[in-house]
Amino acid sequence: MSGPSRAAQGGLVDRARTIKFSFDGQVYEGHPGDTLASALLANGVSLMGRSFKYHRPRGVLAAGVEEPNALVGAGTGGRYEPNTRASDLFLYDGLVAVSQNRWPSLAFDVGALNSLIARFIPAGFYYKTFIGPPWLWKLYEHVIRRAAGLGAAPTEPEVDAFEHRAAFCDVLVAGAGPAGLAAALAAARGGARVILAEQDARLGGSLLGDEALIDGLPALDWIARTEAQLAQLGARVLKRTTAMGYYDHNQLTLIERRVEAGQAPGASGLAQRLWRVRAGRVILAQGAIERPILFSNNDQPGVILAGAAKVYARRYGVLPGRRVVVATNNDEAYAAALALADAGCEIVAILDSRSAAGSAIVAAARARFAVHLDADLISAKGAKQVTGAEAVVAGKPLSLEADLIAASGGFTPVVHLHMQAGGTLDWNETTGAFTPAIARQGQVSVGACAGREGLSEVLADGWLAGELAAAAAPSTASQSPSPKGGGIRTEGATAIAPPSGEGDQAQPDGGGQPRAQAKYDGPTNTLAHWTPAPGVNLKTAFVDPQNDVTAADLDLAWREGYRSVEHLKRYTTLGMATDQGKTSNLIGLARLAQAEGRPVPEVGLTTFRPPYTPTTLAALAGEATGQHMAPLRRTPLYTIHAAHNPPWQPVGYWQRPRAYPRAGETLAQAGLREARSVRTAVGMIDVSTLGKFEIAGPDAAALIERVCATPVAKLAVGRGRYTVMLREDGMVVDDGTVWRLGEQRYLLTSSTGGGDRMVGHLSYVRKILEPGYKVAVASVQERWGAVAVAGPLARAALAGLDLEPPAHMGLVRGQIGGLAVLVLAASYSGERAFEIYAPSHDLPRIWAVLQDAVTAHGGGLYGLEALELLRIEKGHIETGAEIDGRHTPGDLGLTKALRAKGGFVGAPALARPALSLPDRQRLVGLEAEDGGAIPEGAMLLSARGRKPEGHVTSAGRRVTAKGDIALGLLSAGPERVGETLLASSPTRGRTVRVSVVAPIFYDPEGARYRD
Amino acid sequence: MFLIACPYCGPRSQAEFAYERPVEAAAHPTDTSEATILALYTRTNARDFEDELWRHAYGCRAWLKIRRHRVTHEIAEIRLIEATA
Amino acid sequence: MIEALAIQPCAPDALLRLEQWGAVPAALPAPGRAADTPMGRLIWIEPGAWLLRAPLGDLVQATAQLEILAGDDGAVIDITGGLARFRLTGPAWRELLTVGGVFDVENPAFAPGCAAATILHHAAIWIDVIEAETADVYCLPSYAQELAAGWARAVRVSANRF
Amino acid sequence: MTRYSALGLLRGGFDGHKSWTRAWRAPEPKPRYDVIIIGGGGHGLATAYYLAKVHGVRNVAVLERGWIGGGNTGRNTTIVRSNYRLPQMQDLLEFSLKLWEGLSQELNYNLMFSQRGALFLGHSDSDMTMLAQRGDSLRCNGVDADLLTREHVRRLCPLLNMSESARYPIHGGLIQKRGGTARHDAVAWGYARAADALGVDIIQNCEVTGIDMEGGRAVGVRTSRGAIGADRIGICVAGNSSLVAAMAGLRLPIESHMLQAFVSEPVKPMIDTVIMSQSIHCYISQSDKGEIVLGGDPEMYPSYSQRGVPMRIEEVAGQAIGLVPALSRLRMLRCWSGVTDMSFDGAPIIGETPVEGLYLNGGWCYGGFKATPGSGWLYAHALAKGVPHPVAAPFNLERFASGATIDEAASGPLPQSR
Ligand SMILES: Cc1cc2nc3c(=O)[nH]c(=O)nc-3n(C[C@H](O)[C@H](O)[C@H](O)COP(=O)(O)OP(=O)(O)OC[C@H]3O[C@@H](n4cnc5c(N)ncnc54)[C@H](O)[C@@H]3O)c2cc1C
Ligand SMILES: NC(=O)c1ccc[n+]([C@@H]2O[C@H](COP(=O)([O-])OP(=O)(O)OC[C@H]3O[C@@H](n4cnc5c(N)ncnc54)[C@H](O)[C@@H]3O)[C@@H](O)[C@H]2O)c1
Ligand SMILES: Cc1cc2nc3c(=O)[nH]c(=O)nc-3n(C[C@H](O)[C@H](O)[C@H](O)COP(=O)(O)O)c2cc1C
Ligand SMILES: [Zn+2]
Repeated sequence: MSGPSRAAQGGLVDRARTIKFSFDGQVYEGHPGDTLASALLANGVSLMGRSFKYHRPRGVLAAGVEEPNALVGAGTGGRYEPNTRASDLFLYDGLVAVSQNRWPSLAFDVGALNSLIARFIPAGFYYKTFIGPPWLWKLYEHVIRRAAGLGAAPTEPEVDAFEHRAAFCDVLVAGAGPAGLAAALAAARGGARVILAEQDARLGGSLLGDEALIDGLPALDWIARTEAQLAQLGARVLKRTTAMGYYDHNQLTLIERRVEAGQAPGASGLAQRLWRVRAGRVILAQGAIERPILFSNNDQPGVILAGAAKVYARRYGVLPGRRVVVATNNDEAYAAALALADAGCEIVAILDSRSAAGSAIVAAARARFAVHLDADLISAKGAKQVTGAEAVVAGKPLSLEADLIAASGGFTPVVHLHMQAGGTLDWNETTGAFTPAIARQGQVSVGACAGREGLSEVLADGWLAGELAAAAAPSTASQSPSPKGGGIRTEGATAIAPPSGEGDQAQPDGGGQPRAQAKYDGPTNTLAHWTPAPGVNLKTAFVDPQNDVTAADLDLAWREGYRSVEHLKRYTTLGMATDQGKTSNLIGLARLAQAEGRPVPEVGLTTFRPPYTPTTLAALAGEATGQHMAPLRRTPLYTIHAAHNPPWQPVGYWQRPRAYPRAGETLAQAGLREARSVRTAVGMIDVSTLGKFEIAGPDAAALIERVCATPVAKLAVGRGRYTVMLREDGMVVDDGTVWRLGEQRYLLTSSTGGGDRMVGHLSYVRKILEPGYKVAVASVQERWGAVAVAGPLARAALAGLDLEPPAHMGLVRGQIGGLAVLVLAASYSGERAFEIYAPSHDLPRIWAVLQDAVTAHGGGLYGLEALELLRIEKGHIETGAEIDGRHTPGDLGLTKALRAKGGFVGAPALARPALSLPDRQRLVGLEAEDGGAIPEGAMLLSARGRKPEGHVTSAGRRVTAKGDIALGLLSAGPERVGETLLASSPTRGRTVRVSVVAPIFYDPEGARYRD
Repeated sequence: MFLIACPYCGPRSQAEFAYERPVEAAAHPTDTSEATILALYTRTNARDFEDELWRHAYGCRAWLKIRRHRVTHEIAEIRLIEATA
Repeated sequence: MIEALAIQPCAPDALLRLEQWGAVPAALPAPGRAADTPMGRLIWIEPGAWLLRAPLGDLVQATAQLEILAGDDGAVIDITGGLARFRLTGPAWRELLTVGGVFDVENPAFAPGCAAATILHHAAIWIDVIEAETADVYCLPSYAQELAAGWARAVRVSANRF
Repeated sequence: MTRYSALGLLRGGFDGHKSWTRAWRAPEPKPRYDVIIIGGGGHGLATAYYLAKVHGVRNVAVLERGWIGGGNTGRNTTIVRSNYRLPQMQDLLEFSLKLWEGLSQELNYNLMFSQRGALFLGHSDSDMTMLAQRGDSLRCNGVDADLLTREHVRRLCPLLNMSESARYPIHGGLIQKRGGTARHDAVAWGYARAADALGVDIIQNCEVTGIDMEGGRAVGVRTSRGAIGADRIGICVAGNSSLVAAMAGLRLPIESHMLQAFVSEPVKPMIDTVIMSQSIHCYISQSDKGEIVLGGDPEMYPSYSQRGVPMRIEEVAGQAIGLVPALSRLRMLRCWSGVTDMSFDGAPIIGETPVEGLYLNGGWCYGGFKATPGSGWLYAHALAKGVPHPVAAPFNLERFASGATIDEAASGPLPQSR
């Protein structure tokens, strides 16, 4: 094609305004309403892309989302989107588009050399060569990876916003062609909460390229009126919104594009929105997709689908060619020919593969053009652009000159969503179409996607389905049918009276079912026909053009035994490109069926999978990415800590300060200083994140004894004790304390992680295992903020606050700064210590009071580093380190703490023999023999063998004395006290000699906090 | 995502629920070791309906016994575990 | 925008959890409902469990009253400090809660006097519909800042709507 | 078997590739075999191959319900590595990894085994300690592992979000350089072709519907294509393990869960290694064709459905963008799912069952692709000799009752907590 080709008039583009855009650096003009493809065609650009493997030149084949060839990179920087279909990219001012998979330029592409060696690299060639050791493959792979891929990879981070929305409706309609519009209108009229989603920027679907009257109105006016009526009825009409996935229980995901690929959104910054819709009933009105025809060089720029050619002419006012050969097996392409002729094209010939065709539209075309029946296209002539066509008419060759071949091989109803929803299909051998049969989620397909043809029938179909759906859907929404094993036949809902009897008047007020008055309103009379005519070169007859899959490739795969449709797909990559075979799958399938000598439905279809069209990861992620990919949980003291800008430790979603380093101090130095101040004076730490549960009622103790492995019942009011919790398989998962707050009231604490885990576990024990218990349980993890004050001066520090601190493992209620608190005396550090609990909103004020008191006694704040040093020295085990989910109470030296009678979760499983084998890894202390820090996580090796016999679970140093110490889990550990081992960390290049000692390094008698 | 009709809260998204375990996998801490191991470590795992325990973890926190098909995900029955209201 | 929606963090409340394991006293709201009572706002939160919100100063009194109500077949647990509350005012509050949510908050049946728990932006929330254009949302205090940030973002992004 | 080579392709260029023969035959089932393998996934096919190749047992049939490689073998994220935490798992997967290293040549089929490195990211000092511990354990056990600094990681994958204020900042990583990916389909086809050449019958569209027992011994199977007798029968059906075992009256410590994966549209190279994370549940790699391959956690509830669930995918997308921000505008092209055989300690079961003559290979959870060659080898050993290979010995079925579980994730018996 040469020269600009905007038709003199017509089309739905806004000719009054021009938009500038660039393609491969060259600036062009187009109009609002254009797609990139229509604008490029209008500018005389027909070469738009290169194929994946052979780098063959390609133009645009389609006018919608099914486009396999014309893929471009759209936008720049953080908005750059590779592989964007030029036919599905509406023009905007400043659009920067680049072609792909070519070097150095689209017109001259070195990669096209591949097409010279195409004969040597058929389907699956890579499985047969480059066979060597892995290092050799790595070299090949380097080259292959660069040759593969389509668009250039993006490199920049996101700049725009994305969000998720929940929506509920009685009736969801996917697709707003005549069928979808009629269905939505009927459903809304029926009082249903309706959502109508249309992937296009305009409502109307095929009406946008057709000439028709509906209810006496030109189609466009009817569309506008319907849109207004829908709005009035409260329906939610979402344009540029694709129903991408149909999931269980009538959940659908819609992707709404607020701006085009690469386009900057307005002030809101919102680029795309994902709608999570739950629908009572779903009506699918997705239309049908036209199929190409197999002939030699059918991938040349200038070969286009007939329906697409019509859309370019009618909707965009663009002539995709001047001299057109139309090839078809149906009547619909005649409408394209007429439209193209009306727009100013010369119709060189219509080649119809059928032997007979006699409908009104065929007759009309015959009156104007050369129409050949029994005619098959053999090849497209030209390089980079069609210059003509070779055909056979009734056995005789015919050579035609043309710059456009508009081909139609019939129509494939879009059954994607129906199939995603678990539906089944029927096969129509004549038209070569699968149509929806059994629906498993009550979904109904209407219009062309149900195989309906002719506008009247399509409108009637949609209307009735809408009416029925509104009647069937429960009025309160969010109520959808469970998928049924059996399913229902969709005909049940849509088997309808054929449209328009004589007396059936259109209702111009739009109050009832819309009626069409179209010039040609009948079936397409498609006669499917799959075999390429004799003379077609199968090696250039492309079935799946994007992935360069030819008819010959399919034949080769079949010969090699890849005969299951799934093997054929994977071996040849048929249907695996970015268009997912929307135009090609059925053609490939039919070829396989022929080779197998079986009917098409018997060879079967490959699986329809979401998304219907490719969906940005950004839209999927919505707001939950970057900083928000996981929430950050803040303690009541978060802002106070943050003011110190401390290094943070993530603990689940929480963040806790590791230390409060002073200027010039390393983290380790700060940790040691803070720990020393606890050992020598007093320190305070935020322990708000600990899990806490209040359990009240006559059976409170009994419930705790199910959950905890230690005795509880005899605990006196006002006292607490240490406890451990097991998993059902007998492994220790957590430890904590139990406090008796009142006669029938307890407080149970756990590790931070336990705070969440125990919610479900306690609930399980309470509701499932012991439903008869009279007991109330509440997580008070966040009710109570908590601060631990520890050190030899802790009592003194608190005493100054009008508080009588309790004895060790005692608890009292009191006040600090006039605010009520609960004070528990428990020591994790090995020093005398108190945990001060207060309602979370009071904690900042209490913290301030405590900080004054602690500072006055020569102490300060401490963080998790100091806490680690202190607890390791004291030999306290910790969840996540020693308590690693693989060790029993026996392994951790806790046997004596258990209730001998059992009856707690985990007790029965503990009886398994392997859990008491003597060589199990058990808790030990480790002391560096020659000084030098023991690497945490290092393997413990003995002179006996090379295999690790255990590992270092946590490592530190003595806080006030010298010496590096650690805790570890060691095979038969306690029996090996005195032995020397190596703590070896090959990844860190460090090995330390350690001796095995008892797992406690400080004050084994507990003299520091006993009263 | 299923839609689970909580007897208290009405139909709600599965995102609010925690799947807990099949009913057959619940063992009591006073059960024998053998019974516990069978409950914990063997399953029917049928391609069919099975009874399961779910918790409305982000809703009313109730435990539900749900009879659900392991292929179609059809929910045939939802029952409350406890009877209080 | 402001008229359409105001998001207000609330001062601390006295919060009490009432749990009944036996017969349920008639005075308590039915499942999914909330009501103003002389003790304060009572919200059904779980089968057999209610949340009482009262002014912080009324804590002691409210506890005593609720304990009487509970009788021998129930217990009261003070959870003051355990939840943060936001007051959403304006016609757009429902739409705000559809962003990142999974609950049919736009359903007209979810009317004043209704309450529901759900999940939003990874956080557990409890919604109490006070009036047509007013709702309270409770969440764990540790999530409050994140939730507020999510709302601020939603308001910015959907500025044309709220 | 026509040998595959570049020369062969060259010749094919001139004869229209007419001389390539079937990669494997389509035989009718014989009345009996020495060994029947139920399940034509990678594991089943590899088992048959090693039975014929290593043990000379060639009267073997692989019975596949549908098309070979159509189970999890054909739907996994293709990550191959041996850097597990527990020594038993390390031994098993290292045994397998060594086999991968010569496999393309051995099978004369390009499996595109790409040792591009398998990288775990650490997001905090404690993550790094965990990674070091895993690395130390591996190195002491003779498996390669290298701890990487932040800077190293940045060089390896420049598109990672290296911001210190990221929600999950990257502190460093642990890499197994010998880890990587392989072409999933090629593994099934390569084993099938090689096994077929050694005389193994690969029988597709042949569903096993029953197991025939005689005196407590399994003696044959019922199939959609008739009854077939066998001396030994090996179950190798991944997500369907419970169903086939039930045909012999067995209840297994296995539950079937759905696991999804998805690919983006293909782009030019952007990620050159396999990225996994210590704290985030998503893994990322780029196939040779250019798609970004992404996966996450399995669904919590048991299911045999291979339909998808949107929320998990949305979560994985968010995390992937969090790690590699430039992925944001790539588009998901296709999303699918498989039915994984979740065992109750996270480790597989390889070997005898309480039913004489019946063997089990299953419970691979979401990680059995990497084990394909090793699993086949070890299972073949058990089927040929009747006793387990030492590497497979810990993976016996009794371990759940004895307590000798191999709990890689330390999360206990409920599969959904893994
Ligand atoms: C999404 C996803 C991602 C994964 N990612 C990874 C990864 O990155 N790395 C990794 O190592 N692993 C991964 N895995 C796990 C891995 O795919 C599997 O563990 C492995 O492929 C299992 O191979 P298989 O041969 O045992 O099973 P399959 O390949 O599932 O083969 C079993 C076969 O048995 C057949 N069968 C079943 N029932 C019958 C019957 N009654 N009669 C006859 N035939 C029957 C099935 O049709 C099937 O073909 C992933 C899995 C999934 C689902
Ligand atoms: N059945 C046939 O083979 C055939 C052939 C040619 C023409 N026609 C004519 O086409 C018309 C058919 O009308 P119709 O309404 O059934 O189809 P249509 O093609 O007019 O409308 C379908 C609409 O659905 C939209 N859509 C598709 N998938 C979508 C998704 N996942 N999410 C959102 N939107 C989606 C499309 O963009 C389109 O606007 C009739 O006039 C008929 O005569 C039919
Ligand atoms: C590693 C890998 C890469 C894949 N790449 C593609 C691809 O590029 N295009 C495509 O359509 N499907 C791709 N798939 C998905 C398959 O098409 C298919 O969905 C998958 O094998 C599961 O089968 P099913 O969808 O038929 O159930 C890929 C699958 C895997 C495992
Ligand atoms: Zn509920």
